Amino acid sequence: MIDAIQANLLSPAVLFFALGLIAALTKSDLKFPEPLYVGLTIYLLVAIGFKGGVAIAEAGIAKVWLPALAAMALGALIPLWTYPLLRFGGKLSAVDAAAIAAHYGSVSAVTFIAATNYLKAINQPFESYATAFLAVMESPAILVGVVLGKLATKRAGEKSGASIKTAMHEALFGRSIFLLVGSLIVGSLCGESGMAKVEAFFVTPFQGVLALFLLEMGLVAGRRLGDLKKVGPFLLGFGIVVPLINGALGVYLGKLTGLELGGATLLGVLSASASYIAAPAAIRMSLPDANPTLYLTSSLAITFPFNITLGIPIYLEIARKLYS
Amino acid sequence: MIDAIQANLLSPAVLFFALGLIAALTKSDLKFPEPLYVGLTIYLLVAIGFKGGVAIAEAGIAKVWLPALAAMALGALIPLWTYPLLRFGGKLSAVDAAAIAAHYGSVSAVTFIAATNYLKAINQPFESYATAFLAVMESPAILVGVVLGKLATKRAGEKSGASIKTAMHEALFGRSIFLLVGSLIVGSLCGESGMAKVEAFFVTPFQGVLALFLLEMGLVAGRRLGDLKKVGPFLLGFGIVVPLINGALGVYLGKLTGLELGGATLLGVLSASASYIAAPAAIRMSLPDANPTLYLTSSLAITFPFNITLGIPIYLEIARKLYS
Amino acid sequence: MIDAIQANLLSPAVLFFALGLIAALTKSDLKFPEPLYVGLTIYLLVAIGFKGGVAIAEAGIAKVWLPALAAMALGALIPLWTYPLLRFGGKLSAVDAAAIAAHYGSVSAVTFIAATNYLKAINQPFESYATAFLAVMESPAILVGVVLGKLATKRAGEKSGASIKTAMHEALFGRSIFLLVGSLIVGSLCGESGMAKVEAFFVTPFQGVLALFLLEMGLVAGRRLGDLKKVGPFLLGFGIVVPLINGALGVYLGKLTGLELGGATLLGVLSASASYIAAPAAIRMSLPDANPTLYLTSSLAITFPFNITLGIPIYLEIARKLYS
Amino acid sequence: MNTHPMKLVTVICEALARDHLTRLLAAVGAHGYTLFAVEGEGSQGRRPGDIAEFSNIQVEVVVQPAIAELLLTRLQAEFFPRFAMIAYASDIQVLRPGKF
Amino acid sequence: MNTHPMKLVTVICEALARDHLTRLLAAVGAHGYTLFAVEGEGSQGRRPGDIAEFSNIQVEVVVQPAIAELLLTRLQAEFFPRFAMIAYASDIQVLRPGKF
Amino acid sequence: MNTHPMKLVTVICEALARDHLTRLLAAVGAHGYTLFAVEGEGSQGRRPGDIAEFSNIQVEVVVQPAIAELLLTRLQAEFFPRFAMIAYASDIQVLRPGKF
Ligand SMILES: Nc1ncnc2c1ncn2[C@@H]1O[C@H](COP(=O)(O)O)[C@@H](O)[C@H]1O
Ligand SMILES: Nc1ncnc2c1ncn2[C@@H]1O[C@H](COP(=O)(O)O)[C@@H](O)[C@H]1O
Ligand SMILES: Nc1ncnc2c1ncn2[C@@H]1O[C@H](COP(=O)(O)O)[C@@H](O)[C@H]1O
Ligand code: NA
Ligand code: NA
Ligand code: NA
Repeated sequence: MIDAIQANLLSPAVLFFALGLIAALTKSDLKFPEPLYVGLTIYLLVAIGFKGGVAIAEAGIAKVWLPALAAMALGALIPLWTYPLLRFGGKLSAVDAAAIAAHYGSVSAVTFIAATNYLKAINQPFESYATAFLAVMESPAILVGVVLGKLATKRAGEKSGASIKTAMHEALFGRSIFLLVGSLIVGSLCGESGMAKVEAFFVTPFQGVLALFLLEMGLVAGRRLGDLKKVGPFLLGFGIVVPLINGALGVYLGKLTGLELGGATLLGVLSASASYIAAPAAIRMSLPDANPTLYLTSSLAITFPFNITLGIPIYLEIARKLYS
Repeated sequence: MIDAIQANLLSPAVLFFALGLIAALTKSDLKFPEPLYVGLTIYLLVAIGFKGGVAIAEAGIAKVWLPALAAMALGALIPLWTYPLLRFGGKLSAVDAAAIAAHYGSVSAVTFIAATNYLKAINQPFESYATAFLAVMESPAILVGVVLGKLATKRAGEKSGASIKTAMHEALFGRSIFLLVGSLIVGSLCGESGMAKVEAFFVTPFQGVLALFLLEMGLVAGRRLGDLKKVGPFLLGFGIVVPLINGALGVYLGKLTGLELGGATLLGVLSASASYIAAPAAIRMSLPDANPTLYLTSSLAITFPFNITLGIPIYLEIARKLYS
Repeated sequence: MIDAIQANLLSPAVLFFALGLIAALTKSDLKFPEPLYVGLTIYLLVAIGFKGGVAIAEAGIAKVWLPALAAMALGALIPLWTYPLLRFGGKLSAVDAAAIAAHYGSVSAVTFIAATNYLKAINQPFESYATAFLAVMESPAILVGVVLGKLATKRAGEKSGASIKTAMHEALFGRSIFLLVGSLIVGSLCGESGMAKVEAFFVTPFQGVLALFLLEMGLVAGRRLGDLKKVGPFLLGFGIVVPLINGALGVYLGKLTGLELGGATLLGVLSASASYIAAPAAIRMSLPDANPTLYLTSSLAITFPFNITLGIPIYLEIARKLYS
Repeated sequence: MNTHPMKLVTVICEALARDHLTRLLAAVGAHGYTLFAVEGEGSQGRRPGDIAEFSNIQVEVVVQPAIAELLLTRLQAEFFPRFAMIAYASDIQVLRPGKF
Repeated sequence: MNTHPMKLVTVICEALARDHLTRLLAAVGAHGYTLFAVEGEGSQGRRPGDIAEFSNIQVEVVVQPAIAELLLTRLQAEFFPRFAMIAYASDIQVLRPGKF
Repeated sequence: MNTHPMKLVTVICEALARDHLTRLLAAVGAHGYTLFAVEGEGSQGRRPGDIAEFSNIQVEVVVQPAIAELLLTRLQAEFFPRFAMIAYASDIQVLRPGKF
């Protein structure tokens, strides 16, 4: 396992992530302008979606639907067990507990992408259609979290239906989910012949683009590190232990639903990851009373760096144990 | 022909275009920031220009000048037959008729690029120096259109000379024509040895970049679809039938001037395409009384999608008929 | 030598630079939006840094430290001989002389990158770890220049210590030096196995990206050409003759410290190049009384174009003489 | 020349509020608005502007005084409690009063 | 402190008018201007700001009251009929009146 | 509705002055600021805005009148001699005076 972790830590992607963290901590004036961030995000989502779609076309929907359904269910269930933990274990307010729970049920596309890269780097085969799980796991947890938050708070004279509708719209039609699902469909329509045409842009340089993007993510996460003291020790532990548990759950469910070792690892990674773009946007609109410092810091400054560096090789190790 | 159309419809480029249309229609918040749009445009124009220049250096100017001259003449003549059609057939005001005629005489670089991509995908050889026709066909129609509009309107106390000069400047020194012609010259000076150096950036990933760009063009065109009802049934028909006629004219002229099947198809595509960046900018400045909704909607929301999806394979089919 | 110069002048990179100059001179509305400029800069610095780091890991620090130290010393010494020349030969004010001296001691990363590209194009091998010299030569001259300027001016009641600290911070933690040094370290930690992963993004398309970037640099330099008359004939001569002297010094020092012909050429290029981003930023903050028109025009509109077109092949020729 | 007094209302708020805000502008009867991305710092921390979802927008709207009042009232009631934002009004002079 | 009254004229218009506008500013005697890209919505529809040629700019110029008047008059005569735009003036206080 | 008079201070300056300026804003007691990139032209030439290091920023800060005065005084003393810039104050009306 030490080997697996070291291989990950010395990959360009993770080292550039560390460089971004250092830039933020040393207050270097390095920053990525927003259009560059958007461009890199669009590229990564379209590339991973397209590749996943081609893989679905190859594998056939028959192989994909069961683990995809399981992934969705897992996403919806994670908030149900993390909410009471946050509420009673962490003594957080109901709305904050619901908000954080939603983030940990939802997923981080970049963590997923980094994991596929890691598996490729160490020559561990995996089911490319796992991107489908990424696509279906983003929304359910957000909806569950918003419902939890609304039930728990019920502000005087407020119609919680409207908030849930807002969250649903954000969760289903937000740009990241749209790009991912759309590219997945495009990829599945094109198949291998379409892939041949765009491979040189969407596949060959992919790892390098990811490394550059993780430099920016290091900057973004690093700027949040200053808030660590505001979230307290409970959330710090939560942000590391809960992903480990969810990761193991995901791997196990992957095995149950017939995935190979690689695919199960990826389902573990998804389950362990916490959203830091789609969920914050939806929660901000639907549960405005929840404190963004809490959910953003835990998902972006604790769980994201943990998964990128140590988490991914650990989930693989768990899968190896389970499959051996 | 059904096969040719289907091959086009299932290519990544066209499917991403459709995805962009859907994003606009479902009011997804997906959008490309302006610098990303500019970056993609610069890349596409420089790449196609450079490639075309290298091809001219290979083929020799002797082969290029005659069809290039024919292309220019064709661009200048199209407004002369479409203007009366718009004016009397469509009962449009003189200035609107002139403006729209200018757009259909001028060309769309993206349509041309998509056509070269399509030909490459189906292994149909073509003369790479056809980019020269793209370069020379952008401006003449705009000048003719502005003159037509000025003659027809003559506002009290206005010096139409100034407007024509403005249009000329826009048409000749606007950034797109400058980039295209400049890169063409650079390419023709570098030749194959220069190409070897930059091929991995300007050629290999080109098709993928185009697919990504067409996603954005789908968004842009899709936002205009709401204006379709404002332009009325005449322009709707005009935007589809006139490209078919111009396309056939272009193919025929290509054969006359000695092009092969592939090059004639591309001349047909250019002839059929309508400008939606250079012409609108020039017309807006020179014929401010023309209604942008009419010329933008017909070129961007009718003709551009038609050409990208159905038109290109149809012009190829016409060429095949003519050459068989 | 004529051959070497011609090979350089007909390369895509230099021709696109010329195209940018022409665009600026003809007042074309072509421009690169700032985020695109930033994106290209980040890419180039990260790519060159990473590649250099991998090369250091291969070569071992033992080979690198001596010429790197020499490079640093050279950077620090150049202002000491150019300052009196500017002050007494050019009759410039003390603060302007110090500012310009700082620019010519510091370096231009783009000139360095263009030189590596040129060497690669003509199949002249060079030590890839020369990027380390680029990294260490940016700051020393700036510090020396600021000290010179402060000693010479000493405004009433001003603490020159603060200014030097500001300059030091700019020079050491500015984004370009941070990216370069950071990527160098990342590259040296990853080594060849990391390179294999990101090569398709950071190496293969590099030359093409550089060509596109030089188009923008042509625009930037071209906009400064109008200021040439403001700087007078002395600076015009200075901007060409001093690089030739510094270039020869650099090549000679490279030979002394054991570099091969290629590496010595690159050290010559660095020594000859003048900074136009890092130094201006630092000098603007630390020597606000210095006139930006003087130092920006000479480094950006005289020395930079000279080096890109003629200088680089000349420094190679000097090296060839010295090594033959 | 004949200028007419009008009110300019400026809103600086987190970008996520964009759709809500443009809908409110239409609801109170504004005939147009202008919008751009900004960075900022305020009581709810720093917003660095590299990720659209976490950054700010500035919205400027020219309206008649009565509409400005209505707009500010509704902003105070519906937006201030939910969003990181500031809003202010100022006096301007326009040429075509009928346009606003 | 000694501040001096001056006028700020703000113009929001389609980006294509840029060169015309900066030439007009020079012609009426403004000593400088500031410019940035904006999105907007108005009587001539929505301008989403992803294609420079179809989008808006906001131009701000600090001038003496007499020049503001002249500028607005010429904008009304020469620009309002041709371009999608709005323009307004407001009162500001500056420190170095000689600069404007 | 109950609006309160406040001052808006606008600073347009070369981007390099950014850190100095935000430190000054904190020092005089401003509770926040808003910032964006702009192009411009003035007595020190044209700033085209494609290279961040050579371009301009516009900073807007809402403060109480006394702080506006202090800010302008210090800008005049410490910034005007060093940087290409302009600064001006204007009157605005806000709803939550305690915020500024
Ligand atoms: N005093 C101020 N002057 C100018 N802008 C401000 C001020 N206070 C807040 N802002 C802007 O309003 C946004 C939200 O403010 P806040 O809710 O205080 O965090 C900030 O990010 C700034 O862009
Ligand atoms: N009432 C308004 N308030 C603020 N900006 C406006 C207003 N009306 C128009 N604009 C801006 O001016 C541009 C042109 O307006 P119009 O000519 O009405 O389409 C719009 O795209 C907006 O950016
Ligand atoms: N009269 C003016 N109106 C608006 N902005 C100005 C004016 N003068 C200068 N500026 C802005 O302030 C910056 C610095 O001005 P200057 O120091 O005069 O070069 C310019 O680049 C413009 O962005
Ligand atoms: Na999760
Ligand atoms: Na045409
Ligand atoms: Na140097």
